[in-house]
Amino acid sequence: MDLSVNIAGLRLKNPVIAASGTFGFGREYSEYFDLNKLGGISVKGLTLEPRKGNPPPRIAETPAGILNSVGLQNPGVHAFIEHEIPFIRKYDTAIIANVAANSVEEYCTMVEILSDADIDAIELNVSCPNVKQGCLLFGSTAQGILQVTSAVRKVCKKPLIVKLTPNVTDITEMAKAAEDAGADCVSLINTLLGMAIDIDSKKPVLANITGGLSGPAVKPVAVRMVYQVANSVKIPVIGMGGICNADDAIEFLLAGAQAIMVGTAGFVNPNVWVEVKEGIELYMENHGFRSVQEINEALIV
Amino acid sequence: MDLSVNIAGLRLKNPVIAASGTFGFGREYSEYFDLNKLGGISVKGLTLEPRKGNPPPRIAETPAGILNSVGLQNPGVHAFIEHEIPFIRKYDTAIIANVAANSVEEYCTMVEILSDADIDAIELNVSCPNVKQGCLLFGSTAQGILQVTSAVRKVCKKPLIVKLTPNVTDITEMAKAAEDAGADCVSLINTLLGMAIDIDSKKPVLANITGGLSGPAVKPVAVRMVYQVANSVKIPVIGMGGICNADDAIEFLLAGAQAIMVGTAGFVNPNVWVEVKEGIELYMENHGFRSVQEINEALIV
Amino acid sequence: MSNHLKIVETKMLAEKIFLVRLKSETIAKSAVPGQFINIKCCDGLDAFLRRPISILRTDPYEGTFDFVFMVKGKGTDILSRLKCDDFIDCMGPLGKGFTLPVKGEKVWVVGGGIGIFPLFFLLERSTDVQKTSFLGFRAKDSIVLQNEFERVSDKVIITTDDGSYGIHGLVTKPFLERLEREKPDKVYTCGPMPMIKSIAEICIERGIFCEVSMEQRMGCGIGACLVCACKVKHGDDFEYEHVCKDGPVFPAERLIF
Amino acid sequence: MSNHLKIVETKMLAEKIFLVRLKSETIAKSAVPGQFINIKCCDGLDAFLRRPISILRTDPYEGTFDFVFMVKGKGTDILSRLKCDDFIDCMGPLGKGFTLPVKGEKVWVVGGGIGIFPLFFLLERSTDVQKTSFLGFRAKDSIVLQNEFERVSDKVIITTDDGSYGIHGLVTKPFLERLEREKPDKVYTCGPMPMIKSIAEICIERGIFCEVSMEQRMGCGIGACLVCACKVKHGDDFEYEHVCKDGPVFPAERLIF
Ligand SMILES: Cc1cc2nc3c(=O)[nH]c(=O)nc-3n(C[C@H](O)[C@H](O)[C@H](O)COP(=O)(O)OP(=O)(O)OC[C@H]3O[C@@H](n4cnc5c(N)ncnc54)[C@H](O)[C@@H]3O)c2cc1C
Ligand SMILES: Cc1cc2nc3c(=O)[nH]c(=O)nc-3n(C[C@H](O)[C@H](O)[C@H](O)COP(=O)(O)OP(=O)(O)OC[C@H]3O[C@@H](n4cnc5c(N)ncnc54)[C@H](O)[C@@H]3O)c2cc1C
Ligand SMILES: Cc1cc2nc3c(=O)[nH]c(=O)nc-3n(C[C@H](O)[C@H](O)[C@H](O)COP(=O)(O)O)c2cc1C
Ligand SMILES: Cc1cc2nc3c(=O)[nH]c(=O)nc-3n(C[C@H](O)[C@H](O)[C@H](O)COP(=O)(O)O)c2cc1C
Ligand code: FES
Ligand code: FES
Repeated sequence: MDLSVNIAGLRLKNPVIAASGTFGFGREYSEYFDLNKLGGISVKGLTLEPRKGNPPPRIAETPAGILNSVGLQNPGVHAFIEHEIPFIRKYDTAIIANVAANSVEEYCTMVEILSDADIDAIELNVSCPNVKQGCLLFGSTAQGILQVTSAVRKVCKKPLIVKLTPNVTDITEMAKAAEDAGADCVSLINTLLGMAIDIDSKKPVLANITGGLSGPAVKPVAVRMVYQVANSVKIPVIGMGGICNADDAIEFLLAGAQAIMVGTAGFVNPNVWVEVKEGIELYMENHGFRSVQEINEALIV
Repeated sequence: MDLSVNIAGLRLKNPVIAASGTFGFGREYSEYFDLNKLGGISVKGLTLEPRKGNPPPRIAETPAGILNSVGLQNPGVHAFIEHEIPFIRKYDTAIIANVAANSVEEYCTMVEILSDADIDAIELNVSCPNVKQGCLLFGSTAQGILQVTSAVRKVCKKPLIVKLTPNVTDITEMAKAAEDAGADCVSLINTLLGMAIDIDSKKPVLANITGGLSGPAVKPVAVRMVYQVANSVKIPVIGMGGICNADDAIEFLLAGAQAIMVGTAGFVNPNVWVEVKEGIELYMENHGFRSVQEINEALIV
Repeated sequence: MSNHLKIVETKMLAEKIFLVRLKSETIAKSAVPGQFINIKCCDGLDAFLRRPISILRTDPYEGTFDFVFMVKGKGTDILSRLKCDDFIDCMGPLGKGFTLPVKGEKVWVVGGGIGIFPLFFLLERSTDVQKTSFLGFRAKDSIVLQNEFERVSDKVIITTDDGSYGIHGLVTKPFLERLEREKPDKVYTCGPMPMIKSIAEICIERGIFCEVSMEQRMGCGIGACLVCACKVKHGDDFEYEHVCKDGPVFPAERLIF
Repeated sequence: MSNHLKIVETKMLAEKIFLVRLKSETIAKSAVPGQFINIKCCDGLDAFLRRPISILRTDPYEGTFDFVFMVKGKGTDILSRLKCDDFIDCMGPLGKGFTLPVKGEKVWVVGGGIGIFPLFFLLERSTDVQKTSFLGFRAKDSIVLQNEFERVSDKVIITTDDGSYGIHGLVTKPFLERLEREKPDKVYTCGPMPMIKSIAEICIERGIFCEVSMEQRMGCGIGACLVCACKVKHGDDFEYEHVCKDGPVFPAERLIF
């Protein structure tokens, strides 16, 4: 039985990756479990310059989910390279740099810088719903994705993942645009735009008014989008959205995702990544799957 | 304290409406509570000819929600007029005819027929995710909504509500298109397209593969969309999506919805519509609101 | 109606199979064999929808009724942890029951797994008839209510998939064998799809009255949401009726499997 | 670490206010005043995120620790139904605690509502210092732990919003009055935003050492998700630090309210 997956040049020892923005740069969770057990870590979304992020409250609990509006607080790409890569590199796990920017030029500058850094792949975040300009704008149209991805492709020396937003009419168009522009892989879904109101104070719970929905609530939407995308592009798909246990992860693998990311569930269960990995192993054993790819091909429709 | 609302010519004694497709034609729930307590009933989606609907299973449970793929099973508009209207009319509650069709002509034909029937408003369903053609196609683009709504407007003699799908990049564009085309009101959200997979049988749970997500899980997305739409059109908004109790309903009223619909929650609690109505009353009392409109204006952002 | 009913007894009958007795004058008095209740297994979101479960028997004098369930997923797992004096939120009795046999008839019931429970209620309510039960189980340790079925039947024939008890194989086997020798007036069946399908087909072929209790995933449980579709004949065509309201019991000859 | 800890005692202290004692050698030994635990109030989805609650005191000999909480919403409501011998899934101890006072110092703590609990732990661990507690409550019937505070303080001054006990009005009033007469070495505060803000401002103005324990909605509770932002000074600019990891205790002069 082989848990490893090969995603367009990126070899992961297993298909379980920590989702961007939920795992910092790995330091905190390294006190809870052995990061060597992870297929990879998609680090907190990086920008060229350090970013302060949005005012609090930045989180609201909703039925079976959460809204967040962190707004890409991060120390900037240079501090990441200097201070964070060396820490993560101590572990045998893939480093995926999640990149957000306001313009095509900025995306390219960042990808150029990161192409020379000691990382394993780049995840273009064209789908953050919590910053005022850029980012999500690119991700909301096929044209925008094509534009950013094509430009970045030219300067990118690492496997290039494009992370898609679910807040679109047709996710397959977005995936195809990424593929056409030369992406090696697409990852999805980022958060669904949502809002919660405190009826006592009569104010939105989030200072930013709206935020991104994640957690179990979004799983059916995510599984559907992964299924649609896996059936419309040839490049590999990384699936995520609401995975809380191995059963959830296997739904995504059956839907066609070659690897999966887990985020929000870790807030509740810091051991979730390990449990998902071990649960996938057990499922493969029980169902006679020898590779993750065999699961990808097993859906009966 | 006045619970009544006036939505573009449609007067509701209170803002609580049963959502289309979850309440049949009222007969079943009439054995559970007094339908006179409802502001209105949006009946099961009607088509010109009777429709069989999709094969079962048509429902899947997901975290804090359900997927359905009924596929507009209904007896057709004529049977509705003949057999169902007389039953509902025995109650003092507004009858909203929910209309789905495959072509602009068919929408118009149906609306013409219904304009002469004893109903109070027409809700154009341009957003059903569970039928292969038509319907959702119209609702997914501003152009489609404009086209159907303009045509229907010409023949419609009742207050005209356009029901919007959340499966779009920008819901405000859709609402504006409906407004521009002469809709009296928009209602939202219909279901989010989703999918669930049974990992033991390795098959989609729904025979139709995908289905529409409703229930508490979708509430944050629905509240956000209602908020956005209420801030971008002048016509009134009917809000729905995941309402399970009065607190949920009040979130929608604060977000700007003049009335609300409740669907899925009724499967679990057949008394939910009455509880929501009574809870809104209590909230108004406690917070000194004299009308629903005052709640609509109370959000502090 | 939806009501919070008090548990007056719970009992584990086999691994993962539990009997629950609830207090309810109304259901005890009004329920008929084949009907079901729709249960909210917990407050809150963990098992969001209600779960349909057949009524096993009623005790109109005590004002109680029983149901038996197998732990399958989240909802039934939560149910299995409830104890005496806890309350369960139930809607019911729901659905259309079996056509009861008339005096002197020869009645056969054919049940598999959790499908045997509504049949028990039918047998208990069928008096002055000759009753044979064909019951299929996975294995010896999953056999439940054998004594009870023996009490309400003239003969009970048990099969197990693995041969660990009774006849080895599917319940259709002894059913067919016996059909060679005698012909029942009414056959009632409930259980796994392949089983009910072949029983129904056999009966239709031989012109034997047969009613089938169907299962389908449900939403409202009362006929309003139309999700629990069941394909039935409609002239030369078909249509979808609904298990919760038009069923769960359907005449075999109406069903399209 | 995340652990399922056994409840060894629960007690209702006032309406909607409960004390829980949990068994945990690790937390009992390692926790310092100002730290908190992050609690999963139930399995499943009903209160999805963990809830942060301050540690009230530890008993290293018994290997137990206490927390007190007020029922506010879903999560704390579920917590309030738990009983002795039930288990609670806790992460902790988390966060940075207070700077303990040194021998001979004059210590004032100013707490409001649920903000008094971490201050109790601080007082209990502060020995050989002179301690005054200013505690603000809503009304007489919401006063909790008065005896305990009296035991660990030299003086306890209580205010109630409605005047039903102690001094009528906000806790800042007696605090200010006493400041006219004497100057503490260290002030610690926790409670509603307007209260901690004015205490912090008063202390900064007069150059008094002051630490504030902050509240913010949390996700991970350990510094990974960055949601629990707290605005602090950063040269001429500001930045967002994080209550769960950089706090919950912050020096008053760093905070931007
Ligand atoms: C009319 C009727 C009578 C029934 N009587 C009994 C009975 O007496 N004893 C018994 O043990 N079981 C009975 N069942 C089956 C029982 O409803 C399911 O086993 C149960 O709903 C599973 O719930 P869960 O939470 O354990 O499983 P999950 O898999 O967590 O359930 C998820 C969803 O699927 C639905 N579902 C799953 N399996 C079934 C099924 N086989 N039929 C219908 N819905 C399903 C659930 O209701 C729920 O909505 C009956 C079903 C029907 C339709
Ligand atoms: C460091 C810290 C220490 C705390 N110590 C205590 C204590 O000792 N005793 C006590 O009674 N309370 C304490 N609180 C507040 C406590 O966390 C909230 O009252 C509790 O989370 C409310 O949960 P709920 O499910 O009852 O309310 P809900 O309103 O249902 O909670 C919904 C969401 O909002 C969050 N939330 C709501 N109110 C607060 C709040 N005031 N602060 C942070 N998050 C909130 C919840 O954690 C949850 O994620 C502390 C908070 C923090 C940050
Ligand atoms: C607090 C928080 C912060 C996030 N920050 C980022 C980010 O910086 N970049 C990004 O691409 N996605 C970000 N996401 C989205 C997640 O990576 C993931 O796409 C989403 O949460 C769905 O997965 P989940 O349900 O497992 O969390 C963030 C999510 C959360 C909850
Ligand atoms: C079983 C089912 C059937 C539905 N059928 C229709 C329909 O025929 N027409 C329509 O406009 N909406 C239909 N809907 C959507 C609901 O009216 C509503 O928009 C959606 O369920 C969100 O509200 P809720 O979360 O309160 O159920 C259906 C929903 C469900 C669950
Ligand atoms: S479950 Fe709603 S119609 Fe049967
Ligand atoms: S709660 Fe995640 S960083 Fe503080």
